[in-house]
Amino acid sequence: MFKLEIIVREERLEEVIEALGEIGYPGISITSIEGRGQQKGVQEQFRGRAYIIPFLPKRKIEVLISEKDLEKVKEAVIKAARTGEPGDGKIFITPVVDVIRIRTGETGENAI
Amino acid sequence: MFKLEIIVREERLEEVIEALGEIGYPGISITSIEGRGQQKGVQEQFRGRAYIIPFLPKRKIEVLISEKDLEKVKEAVIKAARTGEPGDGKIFITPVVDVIRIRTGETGENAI
Amino acid sequence: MFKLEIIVREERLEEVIEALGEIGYPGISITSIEGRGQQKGVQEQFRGRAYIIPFLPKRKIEVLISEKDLEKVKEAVIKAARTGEPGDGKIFITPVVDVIRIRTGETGENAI
Amino acid sequence: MKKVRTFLVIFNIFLLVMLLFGFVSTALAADPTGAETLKENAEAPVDYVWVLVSGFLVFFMQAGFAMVETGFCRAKNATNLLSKNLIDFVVASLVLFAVGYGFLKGKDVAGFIGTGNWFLHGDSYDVGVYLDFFWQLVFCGTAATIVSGAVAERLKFPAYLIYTFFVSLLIYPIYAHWVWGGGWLSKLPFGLGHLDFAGSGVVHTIGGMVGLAGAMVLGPRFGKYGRDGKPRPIIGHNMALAALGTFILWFGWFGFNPGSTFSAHHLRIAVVAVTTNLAAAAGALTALITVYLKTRKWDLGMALNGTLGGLVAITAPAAWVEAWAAVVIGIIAGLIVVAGVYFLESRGIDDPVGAVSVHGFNGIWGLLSVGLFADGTYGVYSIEKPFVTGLFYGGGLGQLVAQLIGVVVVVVWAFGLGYILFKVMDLVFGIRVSPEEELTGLDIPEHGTPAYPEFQRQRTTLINAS
Amino acid sequence: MKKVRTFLVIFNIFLLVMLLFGFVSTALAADPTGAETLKENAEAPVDYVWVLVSGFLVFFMQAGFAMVETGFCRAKNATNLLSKNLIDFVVASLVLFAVGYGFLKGKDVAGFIGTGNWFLHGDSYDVGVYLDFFWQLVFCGTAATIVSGAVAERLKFPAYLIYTFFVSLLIYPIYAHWVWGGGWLSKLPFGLGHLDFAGSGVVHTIGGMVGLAGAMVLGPRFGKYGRDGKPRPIIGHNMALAALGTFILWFGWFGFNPGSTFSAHHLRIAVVAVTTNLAAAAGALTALITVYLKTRKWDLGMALNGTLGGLVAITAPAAWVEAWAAVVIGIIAGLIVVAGVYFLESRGIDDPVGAVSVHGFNGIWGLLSVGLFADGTYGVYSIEKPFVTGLFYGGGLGQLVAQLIGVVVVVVWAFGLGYILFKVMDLVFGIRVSPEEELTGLDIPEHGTPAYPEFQRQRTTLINAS
Amino acid sequence: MKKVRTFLVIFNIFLLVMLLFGFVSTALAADPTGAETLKENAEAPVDYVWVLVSGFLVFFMQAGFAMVETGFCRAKNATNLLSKNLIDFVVASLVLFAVGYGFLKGKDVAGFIGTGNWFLHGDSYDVGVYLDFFWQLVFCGTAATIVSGAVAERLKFPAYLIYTFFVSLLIYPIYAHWVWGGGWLSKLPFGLGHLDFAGSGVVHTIGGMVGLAGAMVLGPRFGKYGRDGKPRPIIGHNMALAALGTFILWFGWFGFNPGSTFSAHHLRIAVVAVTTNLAAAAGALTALITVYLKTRKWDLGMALNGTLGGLVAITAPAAWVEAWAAVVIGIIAGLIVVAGVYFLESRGIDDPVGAVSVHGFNGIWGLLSVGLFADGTYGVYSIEKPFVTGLFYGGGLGQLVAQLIGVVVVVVWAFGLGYILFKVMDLVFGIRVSPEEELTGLDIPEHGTPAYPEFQRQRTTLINAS
Ligand SMILES: Nc1ncnc2c1ncn2[C@@H]1O[C@H](COP(=O)(O)OP(=O)(O)O)[C@@H](O)[C@H]1O
Ligand SMILES: Nc1ncnc2c1ncn2[C@@H]1O[C@H](COP(=O)(O)OP(=O)(O)O)[C@@H](O)[C@H]1O
Ligand SMILES: Nc1ncnc2c1ncn2[C@@H]1O[C@H](COP(=O)(O)OP(=O)(O)O)[C@@H](O)[C@H]1O
Repeated sequence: MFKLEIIVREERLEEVIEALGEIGYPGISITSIEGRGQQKGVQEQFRGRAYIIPFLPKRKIEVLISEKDLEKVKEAVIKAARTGEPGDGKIFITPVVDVIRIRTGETGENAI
Repeated sequence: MFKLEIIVREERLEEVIEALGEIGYPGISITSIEGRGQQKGVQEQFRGRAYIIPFLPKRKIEVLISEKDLEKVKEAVIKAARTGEPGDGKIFITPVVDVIRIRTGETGENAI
Repeated sequence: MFKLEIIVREERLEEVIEALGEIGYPGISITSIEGRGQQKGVQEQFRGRAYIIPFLPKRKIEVLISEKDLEKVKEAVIKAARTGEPGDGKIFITPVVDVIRIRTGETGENAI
Repeated sequence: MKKVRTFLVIFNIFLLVMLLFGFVSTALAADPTGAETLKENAEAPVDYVWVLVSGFLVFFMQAGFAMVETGFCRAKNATNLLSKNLIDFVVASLVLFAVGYGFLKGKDVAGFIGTGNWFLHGDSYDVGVYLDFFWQLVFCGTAATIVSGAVAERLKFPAYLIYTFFVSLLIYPIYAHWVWGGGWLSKLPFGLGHLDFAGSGVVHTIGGMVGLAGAMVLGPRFGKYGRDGKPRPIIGHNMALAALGTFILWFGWFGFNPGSTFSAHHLRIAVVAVTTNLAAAAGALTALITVYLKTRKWDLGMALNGTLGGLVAITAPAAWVEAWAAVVIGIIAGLIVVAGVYFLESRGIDDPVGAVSVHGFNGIWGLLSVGLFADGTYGVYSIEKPFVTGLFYGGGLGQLVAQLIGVVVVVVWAFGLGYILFKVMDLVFGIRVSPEEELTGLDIPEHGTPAYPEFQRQRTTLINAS
Repeated sequence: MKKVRTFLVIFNIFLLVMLLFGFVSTALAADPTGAETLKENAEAPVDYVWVLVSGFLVFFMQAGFAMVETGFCRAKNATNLLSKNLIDFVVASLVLFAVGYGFLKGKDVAGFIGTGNWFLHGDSYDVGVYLDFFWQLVFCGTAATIVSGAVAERLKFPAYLIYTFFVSLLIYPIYAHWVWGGGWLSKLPFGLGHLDFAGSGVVHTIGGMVGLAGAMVLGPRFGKYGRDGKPRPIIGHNMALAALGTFILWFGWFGFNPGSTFSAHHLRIAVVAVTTNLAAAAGALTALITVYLKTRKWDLGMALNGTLGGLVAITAPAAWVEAWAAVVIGIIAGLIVVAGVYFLESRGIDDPVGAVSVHGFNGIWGLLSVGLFADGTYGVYSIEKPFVTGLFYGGGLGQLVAQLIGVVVVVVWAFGLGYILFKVMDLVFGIRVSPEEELTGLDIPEHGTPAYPEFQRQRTTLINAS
Repeated sequence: MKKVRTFLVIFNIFLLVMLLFGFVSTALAADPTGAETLKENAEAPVDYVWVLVSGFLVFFMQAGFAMVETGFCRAKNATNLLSKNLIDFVVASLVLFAVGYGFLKGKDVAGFIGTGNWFLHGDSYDVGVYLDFFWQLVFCGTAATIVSGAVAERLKFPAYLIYTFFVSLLIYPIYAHWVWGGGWLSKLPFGLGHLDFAGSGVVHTIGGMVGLAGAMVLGPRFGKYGRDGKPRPIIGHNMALAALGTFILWFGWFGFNPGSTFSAHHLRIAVVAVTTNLAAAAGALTALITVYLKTRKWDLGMALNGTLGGLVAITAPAAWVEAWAAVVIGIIAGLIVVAGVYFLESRGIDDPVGAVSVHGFNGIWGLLSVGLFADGTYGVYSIEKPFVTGLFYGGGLGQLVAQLIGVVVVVVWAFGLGYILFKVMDLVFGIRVSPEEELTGLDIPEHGTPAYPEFQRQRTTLINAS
């Protein structure tokens, strides 16, 4: 089992969610984050004076997947999230020891 | 050492926090997330037209625990969070290499 | 590769971000969280009645680093974040299996 | 659901009757054009302007109530509070127009109720009657809207609809008839009869007491009392709205009180404006300082309540007292608000915005203060004698007794009928939303519409933390 | 960019001309002091007070529009909406002062346009002219601001600047001249000529129809229609602002309608206040109930639209009908709003705040209702005969025909010129922001300033979820 | 803490004195009923209505200031700003009532100060006096509230309480006596004496200059200047509140300026309404365009400041100039606001909402403009000669000199006393919150109450990012 942390542009969130749903992972968690990679920030202005917001709002999708689906998921996500411009985001793959579905107490693959 | 990511209903958050406190884990971090599992979304309406919000607000508790306490914590959390209806949430257990308490520089079990 | 989750005071966030940037890690993700460790909460009041907010707003920085930079990063973060008072925060170090840069498809160290 | 449909059917019949009724007669014994009235009284225009502009300001208080109540409650119930604050004025407008105004100002029957003026039609189609109706309406609307604060965050919307129907059909108009419509209270053989210049009793005590009844029938909100039974604050989500609302109310009160002379020819309106303002200021400062002494915090929420408390208290005496007396009345009002809020909380009564203390308790204090501070410089809506004189100015106990009787009557009437109304509704269809709906907030289950879909974010509070 | 500079150059020349012009003459044939006017009409002060205070209330409607439109759109476009709602009144003020008022109220030329009064200078420097200008201005400002709602969340700011320039220079003043400036529509040989008491047509239909044109030229917002072509709601970010704005508009309408007698000596103002209020209430309740019957939710947003629809509809007939008729007019207005919103949506026209249904469609209904319900108790801004009488009161079809002609004219004029204006601008420089800017929201790309830098948080909605 | 207690003791003694004083005399030489006054002047009602309604509008500006200042600052200080904006009017009400009004309008002593009218008691218990008091009060309250913007986000609440005490006891009333109370400035032997129609100087320059003093004693907010010493913007949290507040202020200004004739019999009020409005519009557009030319963004915040700058500038000349002159005055006001904001920032002075530029600098410009543009069509609050005439209308330099003297005096008086006041308080107990409190925001440490417990969410900004 892996946990994927998928950081995407706000405007691609929907496509990524749909892609995940189509390959069997509708169950996800989404967090609003701010981030910075190679994409540059935004210039704003208040009462005549400009300033830079160095971080951009991004969305992080967390999804638990079976090891066997890793490649399929990676491909689907990249396809849905990529624009080719800086700021497309990243996928972090982290190991998960176990998962429990609270409602039933099921664990492991059954609980994904 | 494990990090538990506990996703719970908003209305059960308090019970879970208290349960964790009682078994020796008052130190936690809480994030507001949106999520979808088998629970369905909510119908809303604006100026006469209905729409579905597919994701529900959930809370994620992150807590670092000693390996020896894993079973105890799992049980306590499940007891506090379970309603038996879809949407009760999940627990992800991930390995942690090390932890540092910034104030003192302590590491490992002492820093939990 | 490690993922560091660095929980810091709101007022130290900037210093920590700058410290990370200086040692070669400008790319980060930031989440707003609430947390409780040994630092106590805040007393507030509404229409004459006081109450305690047991959790304080904290910021979590997530940053992916090379294993070789671990010590350097730890030191830099501790230096930037420490005040010596309760509430300085924690660093969790978790293993990462792989990372993918969505824009290019690069993986591993190249994608950090 | 079925009850709602019944309600709709009734509503439609009501509209139909109104329509039919409307077409019957076009014989006009009255003066709809206003030409006759002007000929008789060439000075009328300035009075019309004064009363209308004051009435517009009173109308605007609807926005003030909406903002204060919404600001003092949680974001998840904001749409619900806004809806209630809109619809109570809407229903009051239609019901008072159709029937309520007849009960209030129609031909007096035995000092108890008025009759006539139905649908403002026929003989009532007259500029003077329309002017008076407009004035009565904005007051009735104010009384109705006060209740929404006391029953906030748990009363079902349809129950609120029905409540507004009855308050503007019966509870308000009949009591207002007793005081302002030539009814028995205005003719009490003490002092100059029971007096309530701009409605500390008629509007505010009515609203506050019906609200108290509603809050008691409903019981406290989930989470208001901890497992240990101790009260917990439930924190308002938007102090900017609460403060804005208070400023709007203060602004509107300059229509409410000075406008109640119903004549610009009473230059006493200048005194009324000053007393109104000073009582508000004194109430605000007193509440702020009192809570500061207790908690060492400068509590904005209570200062806003104190402002409103001062305004409510001065509403009955505004035209009959001088400046310093207004300050004293305001100071006591500020203390009453603070004490009232703590008292109700300690008795297990959950009044989310302080409506009962502000309007109910201070309405009573305002009525009594007439009997104490009236200084014999203004009559019964008249600049001619007899002038109203209270205890401190050698007027003896007469006026105070008349005020006391009025207090007892208004409390019994409003609390009694309010309690019966909410209790009957509760027995018939249950007036409280389900626990799940209360937890989620009323906005989505009842209205479908979250008030702030892009802002909301929960902050974790532990109800049972010390 | 270059176009903007051109605009600025023009603006500066305009100011310069104004300046030069200003210094030329100081010979005063008129009465700038007001002493003469007062001598001639000792009763004038109360009329001046009435018109000015009413005008102030109408001005305040700018705040109402700003709040309603901002509340009904998304947070990422709030600064843009606020800016547009500010700047339209600003531009209208300056353009109407310089030239537009001359077209509106200057010496009539062939029933088509006025001439004179430029820059309120020379002979126009007179208290009576200034009073009239102020009144016309607040109305023109209202017409201009209505459009911002229909074109919200996608129209470029400079395009809006130019639009406001032309609407207050030509579209509004010339049509207003036809109805209120002694132009041809007011002299139609049917009934008493085309009548529009306070501007259902002149103000609201103009605004609504230009808005419709704008919305059609722009096309719907990104995401308004799913891949399946079905309409999707785009959810307003702040119901508290929307409700506050509606209350402010309602409040301001008490200036808009009653003030339109332009005289406090018409005691009929009391009737106008009542009819205005009842139509608002009836519109609100009808919209609320209609949507409830369809969706089983008490829909606040539509109830607010219904309130405004009732107000728009009663604006033309307010002085000519009695209370029950106002209720009927309001009920129908409520139905029109609801039907209009669904209809436009189904036709692929995206009107983010419902401006076309509220102002455009109900403006038309208001004009027609004069021909039906006018009951012969008030004249053409006069308490003397001839009185206005509609079909239901034995006035025959004359007035209704005059109203119908006006409806056709206002729709063709406003929609036609509006369409040309937006289309030409679109061809010249493109009036819609880029897709990226629309996604980000207009606030940062156009203004640099996020409206709520500390609150914003997206909630995930899937456009193509069922 | 101890100082606060001292303050409270003083406050209570003050109330006690007031009370005792209140009971002493009931002999009434004056006309509290208003019957005499009406007999003497049958035309009085319309003037009373005009002054009162205008005064209500001025009162409502308190809400406007509260919204603008809160919107332009950060969410973590919102409760504090709202509290200050409430309490300054509260304290001004009580202090002016007790003593300040005596200094302002009591019997003149050597042209320097007034005496009498204490507690509005005895001879002051008169409808005319109460009317005048109400009017003076709403103006004093405005002056007081301006300062809160300049000292925002760092001044301790108790220090603000004490400041409001002194500003409404001494700084405002004595200077106002000089100009409006028959004091020496009004009797300068140049032109018709120093003239300030509605208070560009008396209200706005006073407020702006005391604010400047406060901002200078306090120093800039933490984070306002980067490590490199360059100014950084600190971003307002809510543009909707800021825009709403500006609309409310604009609305209120229609009371502020036209009402300052203190008579509806001066039909010149129509001209005042028009000049007020045009200056606001010109100020807004100028500020918008100026910043656009510099940054290529349509800057709403600065446009709002520009609107207010135009309003402040026209306040002194409003009754003495014609429409085109108002436009010119407004354009220059817009430029002054923009330049002022950049200038102060560059000098290390941190004025969070632009209060000094808007009120201080434009107050000065307004005073001077009387000496330039007054066109000889209105007298000194009179429609009879002598009329006020400025340089451009052949009035010579006299009036301009009188204006210049007034400018010097008001700046020295307000800045001087303001500086002393804040400096002494700072030395005695420290007027600035601790750095930790400033970082957390003042809401929780000083008031206990977060303004938006459910919305707040920090966005990461790096102060030292380029
Ligand atoms: N080293 C890192 N650690 C944690 N998060 C990162 C890191 N690098 C990038 N991110 C996250 O990924 C988001 C997208 O980064 P992006 O600008 O697309 O990087 P790149 O240009 O490398 O593709 C950033 O906004 C940030 O949230
Ligand atoms: N595969 C998954 N990956 C990540 N998060 C998940 C996954 N499945 C569920 N979740 C999270 O858990 C929450 C609760 O899920 P729930 O509806 O209770 O699932 P179930 O019906 O399987 O118990 C969801 O709202 C979501 O935040
Ligand atoms: N065991 C834990 N698990 C998860 N998060 C923790 C834990 N302990 C502390 N934290 C997080 O770290 C933050 C800082 O903790 P702090 O009060 O500084 O702890 P300490 O006093 O041990 O240094 C907390 O607000 C919380 O967000």
